[in-house]
Amino acid sequence: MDFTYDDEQQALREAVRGLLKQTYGDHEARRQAVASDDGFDRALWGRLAEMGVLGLPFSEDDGGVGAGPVEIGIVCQELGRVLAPEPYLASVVHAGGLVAAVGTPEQKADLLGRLSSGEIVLAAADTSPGGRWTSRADGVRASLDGNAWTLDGVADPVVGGEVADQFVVTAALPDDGGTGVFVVAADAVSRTGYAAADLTRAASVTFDGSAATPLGEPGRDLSESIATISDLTRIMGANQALGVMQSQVRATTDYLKSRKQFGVTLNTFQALTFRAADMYVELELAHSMVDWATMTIAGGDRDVVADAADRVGLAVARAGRHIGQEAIQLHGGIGMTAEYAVGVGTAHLEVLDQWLGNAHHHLTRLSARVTDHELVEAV
Amino acid sequence: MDFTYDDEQQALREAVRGLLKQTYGDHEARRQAVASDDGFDRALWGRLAEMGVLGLPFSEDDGGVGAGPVEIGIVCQELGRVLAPEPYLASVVHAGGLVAAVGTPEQKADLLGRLSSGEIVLAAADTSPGGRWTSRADGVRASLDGNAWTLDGVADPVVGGEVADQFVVTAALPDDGGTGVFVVAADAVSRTGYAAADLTRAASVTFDGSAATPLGEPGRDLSESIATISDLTRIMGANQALGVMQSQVRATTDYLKSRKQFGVTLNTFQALTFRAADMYVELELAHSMVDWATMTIAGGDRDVVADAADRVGLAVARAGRHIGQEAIQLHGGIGMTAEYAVGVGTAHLEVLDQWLGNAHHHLTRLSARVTDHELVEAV
Amino acid sequence: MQLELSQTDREFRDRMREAFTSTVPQEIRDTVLEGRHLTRDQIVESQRALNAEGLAVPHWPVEWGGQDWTDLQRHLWHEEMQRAGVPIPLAFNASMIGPVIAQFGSEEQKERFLPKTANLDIWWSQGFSEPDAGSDLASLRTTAVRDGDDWVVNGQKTWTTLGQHGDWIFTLVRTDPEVKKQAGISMLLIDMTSPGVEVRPIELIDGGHEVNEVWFSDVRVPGDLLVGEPGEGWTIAKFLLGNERVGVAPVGATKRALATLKATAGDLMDDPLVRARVAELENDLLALELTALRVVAHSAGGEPHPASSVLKLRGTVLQQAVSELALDLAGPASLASRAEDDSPQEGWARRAAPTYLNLRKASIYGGSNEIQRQIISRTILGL
Amino acid sequence: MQLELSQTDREFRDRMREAFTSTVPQEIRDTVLEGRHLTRDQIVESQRALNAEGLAVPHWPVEWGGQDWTDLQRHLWHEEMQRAGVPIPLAFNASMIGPVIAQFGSEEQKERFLPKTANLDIWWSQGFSEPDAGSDLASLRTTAVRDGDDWVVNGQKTWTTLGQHGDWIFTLVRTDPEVKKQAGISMLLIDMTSPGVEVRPIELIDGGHEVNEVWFSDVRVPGDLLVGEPGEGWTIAKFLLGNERVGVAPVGATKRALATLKATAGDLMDDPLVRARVAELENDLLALELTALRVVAHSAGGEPHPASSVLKLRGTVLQQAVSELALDLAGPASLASRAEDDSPQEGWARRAAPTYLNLRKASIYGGSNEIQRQIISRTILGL
Repeated sequence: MDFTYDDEQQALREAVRGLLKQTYGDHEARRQAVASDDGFDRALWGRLAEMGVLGLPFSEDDGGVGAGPVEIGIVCQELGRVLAPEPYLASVVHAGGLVAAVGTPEQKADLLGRLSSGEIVLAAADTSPGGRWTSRADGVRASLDGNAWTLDGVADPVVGGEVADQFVVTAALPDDGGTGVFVVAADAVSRTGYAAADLTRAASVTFDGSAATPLGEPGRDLSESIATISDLTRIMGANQALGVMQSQVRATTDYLKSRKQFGVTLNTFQALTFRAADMYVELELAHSMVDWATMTIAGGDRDVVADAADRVGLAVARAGRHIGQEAIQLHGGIGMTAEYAVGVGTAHLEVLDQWLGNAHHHLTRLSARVTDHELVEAV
Repeated sequence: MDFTYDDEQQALREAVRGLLKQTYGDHEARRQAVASDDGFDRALWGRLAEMGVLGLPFSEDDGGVGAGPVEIGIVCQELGRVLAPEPYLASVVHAGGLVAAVGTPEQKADLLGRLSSGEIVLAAADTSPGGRWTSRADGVRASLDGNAWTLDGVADPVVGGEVADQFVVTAALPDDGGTGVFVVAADAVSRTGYAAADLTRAASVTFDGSAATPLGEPGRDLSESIATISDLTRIMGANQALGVMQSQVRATTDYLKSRKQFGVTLNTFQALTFRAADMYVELELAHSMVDWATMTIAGGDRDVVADAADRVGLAVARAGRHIGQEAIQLHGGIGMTAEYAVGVGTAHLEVLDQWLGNAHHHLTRLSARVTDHELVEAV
Repeated sequence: MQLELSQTDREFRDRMREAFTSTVPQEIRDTVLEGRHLTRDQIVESQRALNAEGLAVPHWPVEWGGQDWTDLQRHLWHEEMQRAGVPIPLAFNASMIGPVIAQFGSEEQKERFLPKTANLDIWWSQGFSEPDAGSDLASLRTTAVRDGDDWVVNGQKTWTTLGQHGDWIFTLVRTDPEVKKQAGISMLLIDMTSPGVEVRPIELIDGGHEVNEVWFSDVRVPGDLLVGEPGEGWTIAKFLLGNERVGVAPVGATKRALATLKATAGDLMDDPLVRARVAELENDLLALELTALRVVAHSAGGEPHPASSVLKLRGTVLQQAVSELALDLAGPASLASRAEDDSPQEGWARRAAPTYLNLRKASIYGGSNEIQRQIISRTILGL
Repeated sequence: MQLELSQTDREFRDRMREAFTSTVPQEIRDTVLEGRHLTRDQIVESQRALNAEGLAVPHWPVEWGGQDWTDLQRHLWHEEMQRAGVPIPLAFNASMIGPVIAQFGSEEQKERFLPKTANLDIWWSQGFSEPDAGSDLASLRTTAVRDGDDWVVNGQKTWTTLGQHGDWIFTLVRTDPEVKKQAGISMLLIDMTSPGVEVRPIELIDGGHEVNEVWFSDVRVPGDLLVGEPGEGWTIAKFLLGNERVGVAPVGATKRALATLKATAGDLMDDPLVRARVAELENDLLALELTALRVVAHSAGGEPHPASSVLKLRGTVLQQAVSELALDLAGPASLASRAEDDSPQEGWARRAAPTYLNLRKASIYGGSNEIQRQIISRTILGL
């Protein structure tokens, strides 16, 4: 039982923070990055690859560095702090995680090696239009003709899908055979990119007889692994949200200390400082849940991780909504503007939750299990 | 569409308020009344009879004064303002209401006449131990032997049951024949009185072959009427809760203006005055709902009244909990003491809700109907 | 006390219901009902159609196009308008500067401006807030200095809603820097085509261009465009901001939004947690609507009822809460918020996140909820 | 970072689990687990049993009965105790005056008081709050005037929890009225059987007699019963109030209460709205527990972690929220709160309303939640 980072982890955090500060130290740089064609900073992506950050979760055999969940969490927190639009969660954690979980050794070495080096960007296509967080593919169907697999259907939103070189697609297998995972090259699909409310990019991807390569043993139902990788992504998304919330609380506190109204700084008004205190309470409680959920991953028990994903998902969704709303409210009008980071952070928190699982979703799942245990055990 | 009281209604309010102020102008008097054998002030009850307040809801033919729901609501609000422990809701509104709804002309003239004159106290026995707000009797069974009806079972809580001379009992009819309503004399039952958390009294009443007289036509299922009278009682209970909440907001405001801490009065602290403002917001919104629900009664449509009872029940339960909790919190330690009215008011609000229907109950019923309409129409 | 509308009011309501659907084109009303953005032309077209029927500015003096309605009738007018999806007449014209000119303006100003204001021939903008004068409006710094018959205006306004469409702007300026801060303020009407007026867009977090900065550099304003007396600006501003008893909270529009959400939510309406959330919101909206009716019934003599702050406070909270529910029901589909119309995601789901973000303003603009709490605690509770 | 307990700590926890159930009688533990009231004798019996095993005052110096445990071990001790339904050792003895005497007391005071304090041979009461000195403790008015070697005490204390059982009371008194208000305060130990000490019960809204007023009329207190130096009382009080890093929030007890409620709620647990409310509370409690562990892990050198205020604030809110849920599940049965044990209503339901009312104190006593917010905003956020 230890909630502290070791020296190497601290060093990783500082290195990543330093790099991100060079790029996104000023919110204006973020605005330019999301307005660019790619929607993020390719140069930064390259430097993340050089630092080994893109290969963090993958084994050295696969071209990665074999770090643990705590390290990946640190990176996500730092990305969140500056609202970095890089598709790290989508490409490395989610799509890369799927490849690492179900791919053959050759597939892993190939795809994850090129992902880690920054050569290709992956995106996971696992959600159908109107779909809601399921590991059973319902929008894309796989067909087998001889040895050739093809996919048909639509996936949307595919986060990172606008720039992906390869898609990692969950698709319904023939004859109700469950859900498989396939790799599809970008030139085999048609896609329409768009920006989400936080200006990060996603795409609608249409598969129309698109040639596909099964990941791992062809035709096997992989929905368990798909669910676990979604849970891991949820937990890493919570790390990212934690970084956003930390920045929002800090920005709000700084603003209250500096902004004057009625001839005095805003921290003269007790009603406002108490609300900042409540933001801090939410932040710290969510922080504990994020650390805890991240630590559960090392245990390697699917069910424990699934439970942790729901718990941290609910916690950051609640905290994020509270903090995101209060951050804007305590800033007043300036919090509504795109040129100021705080409102964009609120948008980013919502996008993370609606993408990875919102409070309603996680609460529903936790409610279903509530009579299965007497007490929730933290350790 | 008119939310104002006419002159007669204003006069009624002032008369009742004046009378109650004589008795309960000081909270100490209320403490003594609830500590007395009866648990309320018999002399006040007599004066309420003389003023016609006990006969307010009943027709002149039955010895009452035939006033409308707005007038009864006014009385309940005033009773709530001083936390009067008199069993008006239980005896007049609920038990008397049942008699008026289902009794024969002779039964009404007899029972309601004596109730209006203060000669007898009635109590409605309609809840089984552990039971939750149902118009279908589940704790007391009626049996017919020749022409003689008898009752068996337990009703608890029976509000006002400790002092009742006659019980108005809902009981399951033989052969799944629905629920009937019976009158049972106090000497035909055994009862154990107790105080609720607000120190008003109730009783556990055991029927053991107790001789009973059917109200109205014997053997008919009266559950519809029972439900409607419960709805009416819920709405009048909401009026009473409104009176309590008004007193709590006033007491809290006065306290903030007068109590000193750190050398200044508490209203210097913006975090506290803003919370008082939020209490006022809750109060005013609940007030509107109470007025509205009371006015729906005149229309005479059972379903409309049932809907209004759920809506106002939910509203006062939410507002009452907020206001009751904040009233204590903003008073600090003194709000916790029995000698100070504010904490007792919080207890009274909870007793009203748990007796007549709490937020969970009303929300569940409203949720069941939520797709039956497009919009909720106020008028 | 009675719940039913009188015969007269019932007929009035029926007349409104009928008038709104027949007067304003379906296309415009659908745009409102589905939460899409209106164009300038649609807003103008709608208001002119209303004005032709005497429905644009009923609360104005009768001689300038008003109707001699009761407060309750004005309430019914306002609610039915929202219910039908009719755009509310432009607030800057109908609720703000129109009543101000009618009350404080010279005869010349009335004749020159009121008819065009009612008909939206002039689109007015509001020039009150400044970068360092938000909630503390009285600390504004934009100056107007006398030069002959003219005033010369310098300074910056901000949060000017729809200023990009503005023809004229009513502006609070400091005409006397010597006196106590409220006393030195005046109201000027400024033609936005005047040399030295510059409007710069502010991009909001929902991606929309809704507010602006307005810069004044040596803008010359003829002396007859000052409303009331020099130094009377603060009084006028208070009149303007406290003028409305009807329509303080967007009750009808929020009810409508929730009803639409219920209809579009599909299977999600089978979920007990969703049903409970909707039922709770419907109940809160009912309480709000009834409170609006009580305020209307009690207000007399043109003084704003203090409970207006209750309406503003709770009204914005509920408006925001409905948008939160929409976002949660939209789920992953809400990510497609800036996708084009050919997106496979449904329109309501695509609009959910921008609407949620946009409505954060509701508790900030026009007197933040903190200001409303202060009004309640001071004015009503005496704290 | 790692989640698992070390081998040592796992063994420690198992040892605690075993010790608590074997040391303290089942009857006492059931009383706690079912939320019934403990008698004075039960509290004394339990603490003596713990003390005999070295489990009553582990955070004291080792020479006075403490254990050289890590903060995490103290946390585990505290949580397992609550989980087993063992009454927490009397806070006035174990957490308050014991550590104070060990830190500030004379050798004579230590020898005289510490063993009896650990063993609950002396029942201590706390004499801090006064009618006009609640959150603003430093404005206290009870005076102690030097007379020879003695102090003569006059004044009134209030909110003295369980003062009716008290043998001795540790009291903040004003010994120097001339200096700045914090500087003139000292701490005296007063024998409650002394002439002139009067304890008057305060009845609370739950009907319980839990707090008292304590009146001092010319009470003579020997000079050697002053702790530390004259004027050092404020420093000592701050030490006392900020002493605890472990057990600031009643996590284990609240978890236990919720688990018990789930088990007793029967069919109501099939209700989706009830399930959701329980699930949400369980999640909030998990976050609280983990935060307590983080605070324990980070605190070093005896300084209280500033996030203690987070624990106190959220801990009381959740304790209260569980009691609200219990009340709502009890429904009409909760009216029987003062019925005798032969009532046909279930015990948990009868206790629901008094417990709900009693727990309103949790956010008031011992530093109200407003004080905690102030600590957070000032100390942590620098506002």
